[in-house]
Amino acid sequence: MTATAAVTLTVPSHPKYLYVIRSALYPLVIDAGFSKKEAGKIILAVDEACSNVIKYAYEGDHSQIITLKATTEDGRCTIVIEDFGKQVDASRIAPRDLADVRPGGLGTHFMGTVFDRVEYDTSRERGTLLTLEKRKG
Amino acid sequence: MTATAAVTLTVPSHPKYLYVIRSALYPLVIDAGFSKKEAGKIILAVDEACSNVIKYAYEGDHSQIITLKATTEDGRCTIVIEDFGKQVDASRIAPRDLADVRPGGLGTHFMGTVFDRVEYDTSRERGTLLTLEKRKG
Amino acid sequence: MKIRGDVDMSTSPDVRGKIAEAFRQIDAGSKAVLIDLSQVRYMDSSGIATLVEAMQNCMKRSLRLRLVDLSPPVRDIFELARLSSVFEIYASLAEAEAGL
Amino acid sequence: MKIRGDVDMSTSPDVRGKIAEAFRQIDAGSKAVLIDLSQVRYMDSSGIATLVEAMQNCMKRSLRLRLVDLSPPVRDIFELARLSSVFEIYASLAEAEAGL
Ligand SMILES: Nc1ncnc2c1ncn2[C@@H]1O[C@H](COP(=O)(O)OP(=O)(O)O)[C@@H](O)[C@H]1O
Ligand SMILES: Nc1ncnc2c1ncn2[C@@H]1O[C@H](COP(=O)(O)OP(=O)(O)O)[C@@H](O)[C@H]1O
Repeated sequence: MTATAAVTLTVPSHPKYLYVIRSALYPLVIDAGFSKKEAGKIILAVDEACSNVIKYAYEGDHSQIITLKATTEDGRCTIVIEDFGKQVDASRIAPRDLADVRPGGLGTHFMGTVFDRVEYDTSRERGTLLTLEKRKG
Repeated sequence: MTATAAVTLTVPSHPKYLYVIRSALYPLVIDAGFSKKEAGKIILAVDEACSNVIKYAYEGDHSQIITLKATTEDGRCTIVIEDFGKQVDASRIAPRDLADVRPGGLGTHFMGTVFDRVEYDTSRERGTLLTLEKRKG
Repeated sequence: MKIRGDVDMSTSPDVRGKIAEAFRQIDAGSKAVLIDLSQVRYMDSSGIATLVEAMQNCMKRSLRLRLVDLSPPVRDIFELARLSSVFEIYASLAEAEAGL
Repeated sequence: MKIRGDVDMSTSPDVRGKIAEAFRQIDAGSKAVLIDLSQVRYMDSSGIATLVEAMQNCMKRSLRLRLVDLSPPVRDIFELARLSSVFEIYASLAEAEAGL
């Protein structure tokens, strides 16, 4: 597929737009050949990444924006999530031990389990680019 | 709502992305307070406008892009559809007489019936900005 | 015959093909073509155009076209297009088959 | 009690409130809190965190927490979180009420 076969979505950094993100991504991921079950997991992991942008990069400020760029081709999807907030401190990002049952720490676990590539890029002056990539299993 | 409470979506000019547009817009329109029935009609009219961009502005070329910007506030939604193709010849856009039952001419009828404002702007060098606006009930 | 899923600019060519196939397989004694729309939740003007064509095809062959079990959103779209009176619409297959 | 709709960062505060309300209205003789999840199609980690909290609340009061009738997508999410064995999960209300 050509470079233009990408879908870009920009939403305010408010949790109510997580549903819009899920709704827009789901048909794209299905169209790329993933099963409903796989697509559900991909959507979950993207949702967690965007929730973390709202919670950590923007520290709950809902007046900022999140941009997602989804590129799909047969059997592969790549989603780049861009924010303009506080940069990720990679050393602080860690899924918790799942045997330790308590709220929190699941989001990064989902992202790591679902995607083949999870890459935080903080080389720009502000914000983070998070690349999530999954090839069909 | 502030100016940032806008959602922007860019998709390739291929009919398969009409479903992505509908999926992303529906929850926004519901969130703005429109009923399911009203939201269904708004989504239909936007879909027709985007189909027309693919058919007429891009003359079936699927490698171009369409950008939608949806701004919602309580009881009102505004959707601006941007293309970079052949400019609309406003004199050629006309819904057909509905008594004349044949394929075609329904899209602009839907747009005009559903929206309070349908405005084509061709003042830029290339492409068209179509503004569709609806106030609740 | 039964149509499933959204019928828009992307899928209406498939639907047109399916309807053409149904026309080919029709019995000599048939009086009507019934299209079950219960599994269609969305239809745009390209879908309506496809149904209008099907109706015109039916008229040429002296067949009736009957649309069966429209979902509420599709009923809304037919109303908006003022097509509720143009097509023969039935609530169920049994009613559509009655009196043929 | 029954939860409906997607449970994500946007809606889990409401769900937390609903669960707190259910705790307040509980009878002295109750042995368990049952949460019907059949109408939930999506749940993210904030929803799971809300249920884990509810479980901890139940344990403090010597109540059982039982989750009932998970939809297939929610079951997938529980599996991914390896929580299928942490919660008591039942296929139906009748089964969840049996043996309390
Ligand atoms: N975008 C981010 N920016 C900064 N820190 C983050 C980001 N995403 C995750 N983290 C850190 O990683 C930890 C684990 O995140 P996660 O697994 O999603 O669980 P939770 O958010 O429930 O704590 C968070 O507590 C936070 O410290
Ligand atoms: N974006 C556009 N650019 C140029 N012409 C357009 C555009 N949208 C509509 N038109 C013109 O208006 C006519 C009516 O459009 P419409 O009601 O959507 O019906 P249809 O596309 O089925 O003919 C079209 O046939 C076309 O000539």
